[in-house]
Amino acid sequence: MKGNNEQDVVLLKGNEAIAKAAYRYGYDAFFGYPITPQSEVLETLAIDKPWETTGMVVLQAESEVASINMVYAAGASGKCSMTSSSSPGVALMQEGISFMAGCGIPGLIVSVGRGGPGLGTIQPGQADYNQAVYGGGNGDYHCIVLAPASVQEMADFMGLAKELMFKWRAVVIILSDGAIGQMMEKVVLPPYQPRRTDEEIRQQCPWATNGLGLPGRKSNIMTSLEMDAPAMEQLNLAMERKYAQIQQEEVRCECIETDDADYVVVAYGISARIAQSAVQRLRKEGVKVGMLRPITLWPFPEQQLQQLGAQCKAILTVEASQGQMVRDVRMAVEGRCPVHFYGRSGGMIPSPTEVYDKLRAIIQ
Amino acid sequence: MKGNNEQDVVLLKGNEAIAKAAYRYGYDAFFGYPITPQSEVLETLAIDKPWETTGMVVLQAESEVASINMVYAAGASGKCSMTSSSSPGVALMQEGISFMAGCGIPGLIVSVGRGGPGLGTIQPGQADYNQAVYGGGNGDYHCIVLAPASVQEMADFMGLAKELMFKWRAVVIILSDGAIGQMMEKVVLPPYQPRRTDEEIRQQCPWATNGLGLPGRKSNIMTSLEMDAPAMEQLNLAMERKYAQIQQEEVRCECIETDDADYVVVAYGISARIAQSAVQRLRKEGVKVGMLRPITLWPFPEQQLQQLGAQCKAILTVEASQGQMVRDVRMAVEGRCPVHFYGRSGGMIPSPTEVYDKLRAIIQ
Amino acid sequence: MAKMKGAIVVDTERCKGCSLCTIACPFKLIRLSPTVNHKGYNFANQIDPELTCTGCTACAVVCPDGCITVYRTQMA
Amino acid sequence: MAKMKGAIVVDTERCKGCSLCTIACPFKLIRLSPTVNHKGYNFANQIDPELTCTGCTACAVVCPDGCITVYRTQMA
Amino acid sequence: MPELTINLKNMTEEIIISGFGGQGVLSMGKIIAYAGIMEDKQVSWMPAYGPEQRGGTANVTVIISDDTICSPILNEFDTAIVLNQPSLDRFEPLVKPGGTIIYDSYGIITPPRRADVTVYCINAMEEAAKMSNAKVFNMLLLGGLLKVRPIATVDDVVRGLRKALPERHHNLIPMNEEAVRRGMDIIRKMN
Amino acid sequence: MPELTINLKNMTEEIIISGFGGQGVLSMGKIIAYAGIMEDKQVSWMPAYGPEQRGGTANVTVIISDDTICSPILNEFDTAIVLNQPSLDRFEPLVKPGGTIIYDSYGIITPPRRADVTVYCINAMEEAAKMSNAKVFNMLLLGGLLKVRPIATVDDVVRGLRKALPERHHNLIPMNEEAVRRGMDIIRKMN
Amino acid sequence: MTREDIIKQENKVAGRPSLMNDMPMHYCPGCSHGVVHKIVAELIDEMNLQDKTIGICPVGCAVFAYRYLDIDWVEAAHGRAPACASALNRLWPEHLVFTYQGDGDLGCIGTAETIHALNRGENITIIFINNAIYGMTGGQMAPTTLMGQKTATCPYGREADLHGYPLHMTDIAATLEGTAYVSRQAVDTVAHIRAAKRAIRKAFENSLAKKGSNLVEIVATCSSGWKLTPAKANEWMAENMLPYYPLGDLKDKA
Amino acid sequence: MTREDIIKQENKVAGRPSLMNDMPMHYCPGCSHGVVHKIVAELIDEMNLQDKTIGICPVGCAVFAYRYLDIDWVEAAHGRAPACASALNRLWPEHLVFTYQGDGDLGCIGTAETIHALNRGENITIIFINNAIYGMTGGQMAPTTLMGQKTATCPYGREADLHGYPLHMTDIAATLEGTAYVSRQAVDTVAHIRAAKRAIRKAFENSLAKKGSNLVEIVATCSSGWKLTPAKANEWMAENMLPYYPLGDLKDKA
Ligand SMILES: Cc1ncc(C[n+]2csc(CCOP(=O)(O)OP(=O)(O)O)c2C)c(N)n1
Ligand SMILES: Cc1ncc(C[n+]2csc(CCOP(=O)(O)OP(=O)(O)O)c2C)c(N)n1
Ligand code: SF4
Ligand code: SF4
Ligand code: SF4
Ligand code: SF4
Ligand code: SF4
Ligand code: SF4
Ligand SMILES: [Mg+2]
Ligand SMILES: [Mg+2]
Repeated sequence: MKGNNEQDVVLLKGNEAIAKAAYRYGYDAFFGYPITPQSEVLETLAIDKPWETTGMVVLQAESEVASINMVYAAGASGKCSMTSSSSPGVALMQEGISFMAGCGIPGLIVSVGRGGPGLGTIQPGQADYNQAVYGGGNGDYHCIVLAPASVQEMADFMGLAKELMFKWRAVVIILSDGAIGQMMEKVVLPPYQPRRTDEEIRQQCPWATNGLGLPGRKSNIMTSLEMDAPAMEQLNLAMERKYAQIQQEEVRCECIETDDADYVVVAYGISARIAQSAVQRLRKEGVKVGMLRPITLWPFPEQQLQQLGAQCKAILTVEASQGQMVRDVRMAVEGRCPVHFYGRSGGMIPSPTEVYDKLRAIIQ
Repeated sequence: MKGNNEQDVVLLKGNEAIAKAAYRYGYDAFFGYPITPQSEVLETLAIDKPWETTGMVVLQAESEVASINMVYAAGASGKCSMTSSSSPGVALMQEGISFMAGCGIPGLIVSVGRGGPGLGTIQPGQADYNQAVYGGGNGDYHCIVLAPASVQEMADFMGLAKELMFKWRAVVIILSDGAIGQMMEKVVLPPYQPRRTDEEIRQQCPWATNGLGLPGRKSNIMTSLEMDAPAMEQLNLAMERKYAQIQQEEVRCECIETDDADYVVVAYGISARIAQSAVQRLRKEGVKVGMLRPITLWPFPEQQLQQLGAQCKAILTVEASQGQMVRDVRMAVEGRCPVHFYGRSGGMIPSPTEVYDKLRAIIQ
Repeated sequence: MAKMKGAIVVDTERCKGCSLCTIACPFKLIRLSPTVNHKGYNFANQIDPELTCTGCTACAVVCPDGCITVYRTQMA
Repeated sequence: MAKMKGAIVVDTERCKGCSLCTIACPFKLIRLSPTVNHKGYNFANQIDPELTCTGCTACAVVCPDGCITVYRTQMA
Repeated sequence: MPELTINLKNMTEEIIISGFGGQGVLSMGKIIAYAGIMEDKQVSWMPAYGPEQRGGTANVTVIISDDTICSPILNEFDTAIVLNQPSLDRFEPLVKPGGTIIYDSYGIITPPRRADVTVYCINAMEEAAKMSNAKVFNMLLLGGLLKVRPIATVDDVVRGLRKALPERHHNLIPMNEEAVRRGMDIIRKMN
Repeated sequence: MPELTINLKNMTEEIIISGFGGQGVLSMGKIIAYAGIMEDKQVSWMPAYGPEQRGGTANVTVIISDDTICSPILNEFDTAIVLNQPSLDRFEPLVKPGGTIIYDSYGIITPPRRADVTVYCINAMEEAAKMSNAKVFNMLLLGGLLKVRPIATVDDVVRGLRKALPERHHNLIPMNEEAVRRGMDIIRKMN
Repeated sequence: MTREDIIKQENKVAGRPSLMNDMPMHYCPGCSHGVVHKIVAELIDEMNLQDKTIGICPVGCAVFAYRYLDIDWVEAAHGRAPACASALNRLWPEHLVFTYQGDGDLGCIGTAETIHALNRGENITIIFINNAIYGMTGGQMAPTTLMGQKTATCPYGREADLHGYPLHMTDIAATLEGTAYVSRQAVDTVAHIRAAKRAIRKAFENSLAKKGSNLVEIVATCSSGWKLTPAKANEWMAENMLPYYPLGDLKDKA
Repeated sequence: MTREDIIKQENKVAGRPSLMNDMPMHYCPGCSHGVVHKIVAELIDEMNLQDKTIGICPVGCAVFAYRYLDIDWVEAAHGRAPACASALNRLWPEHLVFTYQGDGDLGCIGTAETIHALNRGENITIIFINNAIYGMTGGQMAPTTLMGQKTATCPYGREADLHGYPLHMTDIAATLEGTAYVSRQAVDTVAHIRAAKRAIRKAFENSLAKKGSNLVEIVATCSSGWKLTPAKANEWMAENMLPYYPLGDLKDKA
C-alpha cells in the first residue's frame, strides 16, 4: 500500500465500519435488534467479540423498543452506548429518543434508511430525514444528526458522535442509508481508544446515575418528569439554550465549488455522491455549479444556505425521498432564489444523469 | 334551554365528547391504553357501554403499540376505528401510523398533548405538533391533522375524521391538548348514525380485507411491503398524488378579521382561544389585528398565509411549545413579512395578556 | 428476661392518618387525633398513660410513611 | 383390497430440488435430475419403470412447494 | 331572551373554587356551569388535573359568560371560593379588585385580608354537619355564591341538576334545592 | 507512484458481476476491490442485498478508479461478468458501447449478441470441475477479467488476498494464484 | 396398465390445494413454511371458510404468505399480528381469524401482544413457526435458538451468559387462562404433517366455536439459516429441536 | 419511668431508615408503596450498597420513588425498566441493579421486556408491586385486576369476554430458565412485611452473587384506586387478592 499505512486500510461495508469503529473508539455498549439493511452492525460485533478485548458489551435486544431503552439507561449511567436500526425499527424508538433528549442522556442511534413508509422496501432510502430531524417523539427536542456520505465517514462519525454526545449530553443520530450501509469502500480505521474507567466517568459525568461517589454527593436522578409546569418550562428553556448553542457551534457542511456558483445542489449522504457526479460534469461543461453537502442535518447549515440563496440563480435539492430536507432548504433560503427538488423514492436512488438533466433543465 | 334543543346540549369534557361522539357517529371500535390527560375517553366508553347499543367494540389494549396495530387491522378490514393517547403514547404509535399510511388504511388517532419531552408534565401542551404533522414513522407520508379549539369541535371533528379517513383512505389525527381534553363546555352531540352494515362495507370498501365477496373477486391484501424498488416508487408516487389532492381540497382554517389586518396572529387549538382574547382587546383599541386559526394542520393553510404574508406588517405565531408550527408559518410566508413567535412550554399555556403584550411590542 | 418499656414519637406533620398503625399496635395504643395537621390529615397519636407500650415496633414497621420512631428500654 | 397403482406428476419448473420427496417416498421412486430447470434447480423426477408407486401421496404431502400431483387407481 | 334574564347583563363571571380533594369542588363547579347553561350562557369548566391533586388540593375554574369564552385558563378571577388555607393563600392575590372571596371558616385559619374585594364567610361545613348530611356541603356553598353573585337562579340550578344527575338520583333534587336556599341564608358579608 | 503503475492510467472501471447466489459472486467482487486497493485506487463494492436474492440472483457492482468514486450504484457498466442466463439478459443492454462482457458458457444458453462490445467466454465452471475444486471457480473468472481488463496485477490480487483472508486461510493463496493464472489462459475472445 | 392410464384427472388424489395459487413461493428449497401453507390452504378449503377468513402475516420469511393463499390477508408490523387478530376477532366475530408468525415475530418483539391476546382469550388461532432462527433477515439468533446453536449473531454458539436461554412461548401459552388449545407439532414427516393438520383444524374449530385462544407451534426447519441441506435440516431438527421442544398437545380445554 | 426516660436517642429501635430522606411522599394515605420503599431503603443500608446500587423507577405511582431514597435512580419509560436494568447489569456488573414496577408497567406494556430480561438471566432484582389496578392514572383496569373487580375502565366489573383474564406474571417468571428466585409477598401485616424483606434480601443477594434474575411480587393495596379506606383495603386484599395470588416462594434455585 502506498499513501497509507497498510495495516489500517481495509475494505469494509459501511455497517461493518460502524461496528469496528465502535469498539476502537471505546464505546461501552451496543444494543440492537436485527433489521435489513443494517444487521451487519450487530453481526460484525458478534464475530469480533469486543467483550473479550475492549470489554464492550454487545447485546441482541428483544426489540428496538428495548434497545433504545437500554441505550437510555446505559447513557444515564455515564456509559457511551449505541444502537443501530432501520426505518420501522427507528420509528419504534421515538418514545425512547424523546426520553433521552428530555433527560439529556448521551447516546447514539445509527439509522440505516430504507424506502418507506411501513415495511416499504429494504432498498436504500432517505425518506427518514423527518424521522431523524423532526423526531416523532413528543415534546420540543432535537437530536444532532450526522449524515455520512462514505464508509470512511461511517467510521469517522462514530468518533465525532462520541465526542458530541458527551459534550452536549445529546442524542446523536447517524443517518445513513442502505447503500452506504451495504457498500464496501476502503476505510482507515481509528486506532484503539481505551474505554473510560470508572474514575474517568465519575469525573467527566458527575451527573451520571451509577452510585460512584455516594454518599459524598447528592444522589443522581435521571428523569424527564417534572409535574410542576413552571419548573418543566424552565427545563425546556434550558434545553432551548443548549440547542441554540449547538446551532451556533456544531453546524458542519461541505461546500464544493460554491464560491462562484450560479447554481448549487444541496444533497446529503448517498445523494450527495451522486449529485457530485452531475456537478463535476457540468463544471467540465463550463457551468458554474457547486454543491453544498450538509454533514449535520441538525443543526442545519442555514446561514450557509441563506448566503447561497442570495448569491445563486437557483438551488436544487436532491434526495432519495419525495422531498423532506428540501423543506429545510426552503426555510433557510426564504424565497431569496427558487429552490427546486429532484428525488427518487421507494428504494430508488437518483442517478447522476437524472441530476444532470434536472440541472440542465433548471439552467435553461 | 333556549336557542338549542334542550335534549342535545350537554356539559362535557373534551375527552368525554370524543367518546360520546364516537359511538354516535357510528364508529366501529375504540382501542386504547390509559394515559393522562385523555383517560376519560376510554373511561367514558366503558361507562356508556356502546357495545350494548350501537355494537361498537371497546377494548383496553396492552399498550399503545398494540392499540395502533388494532386500529391498523380494523381499518384494513373496512371498519371505522380509533385510538386515543397522549404524547409518549403517541410516540409509540409511530411505526403503526407509518404502516397505516403505507397501506392507505383509514383510522383515527386522538392525540391529547401534554408538555414534553419524555414524561415531561401532564399539563397541557402543543409540543406534539411535529409528532403529528411530520410524523416520526419512516418514509414519505402524511396524516390529516385536525386541531379542535373547543369541546364542540372535539365532537364535531369525530364526524369529519370519519368522513376524511374513508374519503382518502388516510390516517386522521385529532391533535388536541390537555386543556381541551379536560375542560368542560356545552356541546351539542350529533344524532346517532348507524354503523355500516357488512354489505355497506363491502360496497364502500372493496379493498377491505374481510373475506366478504370471496371467491367472486381477487383476494384483498393489506400490506405496505413492496420489495421491488421501482414498484415501491410507483406506490409512493401514487401516495404523493393523493397527498397533493388532499392539499388542494381539504385545507380548513378560520380567518377572524383578517381582511383588513395589518397584523395577524396564527394559532391553533387552545392557543387560538387565548390569542383571540388578545386580538379582541387590540381591535377594541383600534389596532387592525386579525387571527388565522388553522383547523387542518396538515394540509396547512399555506396559500392563506402566503396572502397574509404579502398583506401584513407582521405575523405572530402563538403556541404552547418552543415553536413548532411557526416553521410552517415561516415556510408559507417565505420572507414576505416578519414572522414572530410567542410560546410557553412544559405545561404552561400562554395567557391573553402575554399575547397582547407581545403584539403590542411587535406593533411598536 | 426483663420487661421492655417502649414509647413512640409520631412525626405528626408527615402522618397521613391512614390508621394502619392503630390497627397494628397489639395494645391499641395509637389513635387518630380529632384535629388535623397542616395537610388536613387526622394524625396519629400514642395514648399510653400506663406505659403499656413494649416498643414492639409493629406500628413503625407498618407505617407507610415512616412517621413513627420507636424507643425501647428495659424497665428500670 | 385391490392393489393400488399410482403415478405422480412433478411441476418441474416449480420444483426447487429440495429432495424431501425423494426421502419421503417409501419406494424411493423419486430422484433429482442432473439437469437444472430455468431457476437453476435440479428438479425431481419420478423414476418408476415398474409402476411400483402406490399413489400413497407421501411425496406430495411433504413437498413444501406443492409441485407434486399424485394419481391413483385400482389395479385393473 | 329578556323574559328570563336576571340581573347580570352582558356578564362574564370567572370563578375559582378550591379545596381539598373529596370536598366536592369539581362537582360544585359543574353544577354552576349547568346552571349557566340553563341561562343559555357560555360556560367553561377547567379542573386542575393529574396525580398531584392526590391528597392535595383540587380546584376548578368556571367561567359563565354571555360572550364566547376564549381562554378557559385564567390568571385572575372575579370570585374565589376557598375551602382551606392553602387555597386561600394561593388564590386571594388572584382575585380582581372589586371581586369576591367566599370562604368556609372551618378550613380557614387566617381569613382574607384584602380590602379591595368583598369577603363573605359561609359556615357550610358546620351547617352540613347540623343537617347531618355531608353531601349537601357544596350545595350550601353554591347557595351562598348565588346570593352574592346572582349569575343564575335557584330554578336554573334545579333544572341544571336535573340534567346533570342521572335519573335515579333525581329524588335528591329537592334536598339539594333546600340546601341551596339554606346557603343563601347563612352567607355573611365580612367587610 | 509511477514505479508500480500498470497500464490503465487515470482509469475508472465499472464492473457488474452477476450470477446465482452461492457462486461466489460477492467474494469475487471483494477480491477485485482489494486488488484495486493494492494499486492505491479508489474502490467501491455495492451488492444487491436483501431476501429477494434468496435462491435468486446475486450481483455486485465494483468500481475501481483513480478518482473519487461518486455513485456506487450504476446504470451502465464498462464490464459485465455474467454467470447465468437471467444475469446476461438483464445486464447485456447495460454495458457501455466499447465495453466488455465476460460469460461462463455453463450457465448461458443464448450468448451475448451485441457487436459494439467485446465479448469473452471463459469456461470456468468446466475448468474448476477439471481441477476438481469448485472453490477456485471465481478465481478463474478473476484471472480472465484481469487478462482482458488489466485493472490490477496478479501480484495485487495475491497481496489483496493476503489482506482479505484470515491468517488461517493464507495457505490457500498459492492455489488461488494458480487459478487466476489459469483463468488468464483460458479466456477466449468471441467477437 | 401404463402411467398414462393412471394420470387422469379422475384419479387425482393429491396435489396443490385449490386455495393455493400458481405464484411460485419465495421460500428456500425445503422450507417448512411451504408445508404449513399447504395445510392451512387445505383446511380453509375443506372447512369452506374462504370468505370468512382473515389471515394475518408476520414480518419474517412468511411475510409474503399473502401472495400464495387466495384469502384476504393483513400484513402486520413485526410482532403485532396478535394485536391485529384481536381487533379482527372482535369486529368480525363470525370469522376465522388466524395469525401466522415466526419465532422472532411471536416470541421476541411480539411477546407482549402474543401473551395478552392469548390471555384475553381472543377467539383466534396463532400458528407459530419455530425454526429457532431469524430466517428472513439472514439467520440471526431467535428467542428459541438452542443453547450452543450457531447463528449470525451468536457465531460461536448461543451461551447463557451472553444470550440468555431459549424461551418456551408455547409452554407459557398453555398456562394462560385464555387459551383453549395449545399444541406443538412438526412437519418433517408425513405422520407429523398429518398430526399438524389435525391440530390446526382443532384450533380453527375452537376459534369458530369461540372457545378461546389457540396456539399451534410448528417446530420447523430453516435450511438457509442453519446452513444445511433441506434433508440434513430435517435430521438436525429431529435430533436437536424435538428433544427440547417435544411434540404433542400441551393444553386442550375441550 | 416516664415517656421521657424512654424517648432517648440511645433507646431508638425503629424509625425511618437512614437512606430515606425527609421529603414527604406523594403516596395516598396507607399506600403499600411506602412500606416497600422502607424495606428497600433498610436493605440497601444494611447491605452497605448505597454507592453500588442503581434503582430503576417505573411509570406508575412509584415514578417518584427517586425522590425518597438517597441512591442513584434512573426513571424508565413505561414498562421498559427491565430493559434499562439489563443494560445496567451488563455495564455495571458489580452493582446491585433493581427495578421497582407496578402491575401495569411490568405486566402490561412491559410484558416483553420483563420476560426477556428474566429469561436472559440478567443479575437483577425486579420488585413488582401488584395492586391490581393502575394507581397513577386514576384507577383503570390492570392485567392483574381480579375477575369482577370494578375499575374506571371496567366500571361494571372485570368480565372475561370483554377484558380477558388476570395475568400471572410471577408464575410465568418462575417457569423461565433465567430466574433464580421468584417469590410472592405482601406488606399488610408485620409478619408479611418481615417476610417480604427477607425475600427482597435474598433477591438482592442473588443479584450480587450473579445467580440470575430475581423477582419479588408484593401483593399490595391501592386504597384510592379501590375506593376503600386504607384499613378496608388491607382487608379486601387479604380476602380477595391473596387467595388468587397466594404468598410464598415460587422458585428458589439455590
Ligand atoms: C420493527 C422491525 N424490526 C425488525 C425487522 C426486521 N425483521 C424482519 S423479519 C425479522 C425476524 C424474522 O424471524 P422470524 O420471526 O423467526 O421469522 P422467520 O423468518 O424465521 O420465519 C426481523 C427481525 C422489521 N421488519 N421490523
Ligand atoms: C407510554 C405510556 N403509556 C401510558 C402512560 C400512562 N401511565 C402512567 S402510569 C400508568 C399505569 C400505572 O399502573 P401500575 O404500573 O400498575 O402502577 P401503580 O400506579 O398502580 O403503582 C400508565 C398507564 C405513560 N406514562 N406512558
Ligand atoms: S411499639 Fe408496639 S406497643 Fe408500642 S405503640 Fe407501637 S405497636 Fe403499640
Ligand atoms: S401508619 Fe403512619 S401515616 Fe398511618 S396513621 Fe400511623 S403514623 Fe400516620
Ligand atoms: S405417491 Fe408414494 S409411492 Fe408414489 S412416488 Fe409418491 S411417495 Fe412414492
Ligand atoms: S419435494 Fe417438491 S420441491 Fe422438493 S424436490 Fe420434491 S418436488 Fe421438488
Ligand atoms: S430463510 Fe429459512 S425460513 Fe426463510 S425461506 Fe429460507 S429456509 Fe425458509
Ligand atoms: S393511587 Fe393507589 S398506588 Fe397510587 S399512591 Fe394512591 S394508593 Fe398508592
Ligand atoms: Mg424464525
Ligand atoms: Mg398498579
